[in-house]
Amino acid sequence: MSGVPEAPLFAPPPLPEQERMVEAILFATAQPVTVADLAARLPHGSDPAEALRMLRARYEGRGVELRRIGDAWAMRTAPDLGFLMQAERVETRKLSRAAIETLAIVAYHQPVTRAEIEEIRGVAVSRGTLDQLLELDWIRFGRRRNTPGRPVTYLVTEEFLDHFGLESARDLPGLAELRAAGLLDNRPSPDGLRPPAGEPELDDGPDVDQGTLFED
Amino acid sequence: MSGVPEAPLFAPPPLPEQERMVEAILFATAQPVTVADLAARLPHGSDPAEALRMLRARYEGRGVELRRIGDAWAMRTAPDLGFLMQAERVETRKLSRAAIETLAIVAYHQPVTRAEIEEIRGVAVSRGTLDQLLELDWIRFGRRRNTPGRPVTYLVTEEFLDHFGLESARDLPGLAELRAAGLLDNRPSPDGLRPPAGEPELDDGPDVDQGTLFED
Amino acid sequence: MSAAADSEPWDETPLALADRQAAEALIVDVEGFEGPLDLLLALARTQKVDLRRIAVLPLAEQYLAFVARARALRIELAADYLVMAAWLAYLKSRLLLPPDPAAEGPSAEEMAAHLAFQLQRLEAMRAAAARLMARDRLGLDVFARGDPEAVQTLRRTEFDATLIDLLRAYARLRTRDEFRPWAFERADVYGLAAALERLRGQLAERFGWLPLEAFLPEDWLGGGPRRRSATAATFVAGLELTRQGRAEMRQSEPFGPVELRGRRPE
Repeated sequence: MSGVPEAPLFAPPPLPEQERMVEAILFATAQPVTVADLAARLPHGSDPAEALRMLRARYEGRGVELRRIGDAWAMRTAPDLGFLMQAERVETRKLSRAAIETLAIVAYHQPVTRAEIEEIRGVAVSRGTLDQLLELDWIRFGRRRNTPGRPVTYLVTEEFLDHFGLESARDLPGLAELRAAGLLDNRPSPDGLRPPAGEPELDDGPDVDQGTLFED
Repeated sequence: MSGVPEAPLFAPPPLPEQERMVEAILFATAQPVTVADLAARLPHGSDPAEALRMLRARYEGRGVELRRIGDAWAMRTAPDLGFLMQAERVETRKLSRAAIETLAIVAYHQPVTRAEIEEIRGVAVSRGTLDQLLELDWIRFGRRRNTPGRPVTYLVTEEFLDHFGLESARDLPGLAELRAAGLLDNRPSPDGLRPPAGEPELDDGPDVDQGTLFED
Repeated sequence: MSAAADSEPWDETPLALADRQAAEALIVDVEGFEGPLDLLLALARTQKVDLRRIAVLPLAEQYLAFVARARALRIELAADYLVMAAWLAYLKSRLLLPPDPAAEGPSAEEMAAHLAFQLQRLEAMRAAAARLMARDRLGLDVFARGDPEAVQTLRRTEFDATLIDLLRAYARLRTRDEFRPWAFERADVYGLAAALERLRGQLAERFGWLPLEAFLPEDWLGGGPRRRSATAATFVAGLELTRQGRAEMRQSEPFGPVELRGRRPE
């Protein structure tokens, strides 16, 4: 009554702007939102019911629609497009410690045999662990090793690099770099521990000097 | 010719229908979706790039908008409406000044080694700084640099782009000016008597193993 | 305040105190500086000029004065601050002295220019970082879908692991036994220890002269780097056993075959 001069100051935003606001709120909120909730969040004097009506009309026939759930509102996929969401339902589970350690060893030491993995881990590697990594397409079989029993070797795959955002397995940080990045406990490293980086076996073998000296 | 009856069966849906599908897929997920993923989920023969173009135009000026993030696309609320979403705000761990500066250096100088970050900041990168940025998924390992020690390099990620609302690392604010001013050059210091710039890169080069052959 | 101080009999004390406090404030600030370059940048700002026209000589003097004050107050500065001080003192002397035409290496001006460049670059990165953090950020100003829809048709279990998990797992493995330094054996390198052990056993049973090749392990005979590695290791093992008096080695001519036989222990 007394506030005539102030009125413009407190005027609600124009309806199209209110509609934008309702749209953003419904999009970002995890639960359906009631008209009362909207009224509380919109600037004073807004008309959420009318904004909702406009928004609902706008989404008519679109890929998502405004749906009433009880006395609240939410955005939902249009029912006829439900088939697109089939791949969405993915249950994510953490890899077991055995699996992640085995994977790390393959990545750092590839090509590596099962016996070598066991030697590094200090415990046996179960068949299931390797199978799981193979099934995930993160490791694959490499060439057989030319040692007694001709054991099969394991390598990491392109999918592995893709998943972990690596350009190549050679780009994995070495121990010193892990420590520098804070990923290692602050314990002194025994001298025998060397970063494995850059010494995959595919290197062209022991150095040249030796070769020329002992060439047959 | 022989395939006349089958043809309609395999024709992609009309473009407006594809646009609806893309809309539904992008609304249904919080993560950016790549064009390749869209292509895989849309009916065969669809043109997700064109559907995205149409969709982007449709959401121009709305309460939510279509954003490009690297190779992927996502729906995000309009930045001017952030004030409505107080309840949805994610309280993030406060980043240290060192972490923020390190992040900026990685973004503007990528791919960049730890030694280069230290050279620019004039101080050693403390443990935990890179760790924190890696854990936030804002930086990742790039290729090793072909310099002595083959140091690991760092790059920014898609999550970084998403978080800071950038389409690509080329859109970093002020990038062109900084480059024009020569401030992104890797200018070597004129001599060995350079101002101290942190510790030297930790060396974990691959040159260590030859010795084992002749050790006692 | 100074008038009041003058009337005091021991009028030096308040001034000295103020001095001390000012200096201490700066030193306390050192905690807030991230290294000498950061401190230099803060000092440079007091020149109130565009960093591109920064005068390096007065800057060096400011820095040295700061370090001197810290020392007078017996406040320990980290080593890199002192290294920077030494470098700036050197730079200052070079800038003040007439250039030595015989001197090699970069001129004082080049060194000063590089320092100015480093300061500019650091300031530019700082400004960039501030601009970055001021952007509309996801989860703070801009929001993703709050209720992502997962239609419950296909249920697929996906195993996930992040790069950090992988790196931590590896780091854990490699630092597990601090007392058992572990060296990974490369498949194509035949180790000296293995060669010694093998040769010792063979020489204990065979006492006639035999060419070196006769002692190579069968699965290393294939050729290429593996054979070379085994040859080298066996050769060195032969030398070692000869030195110990357990074997003899001979070569009849340059590049001729190397022969080896065991020696009966006396």
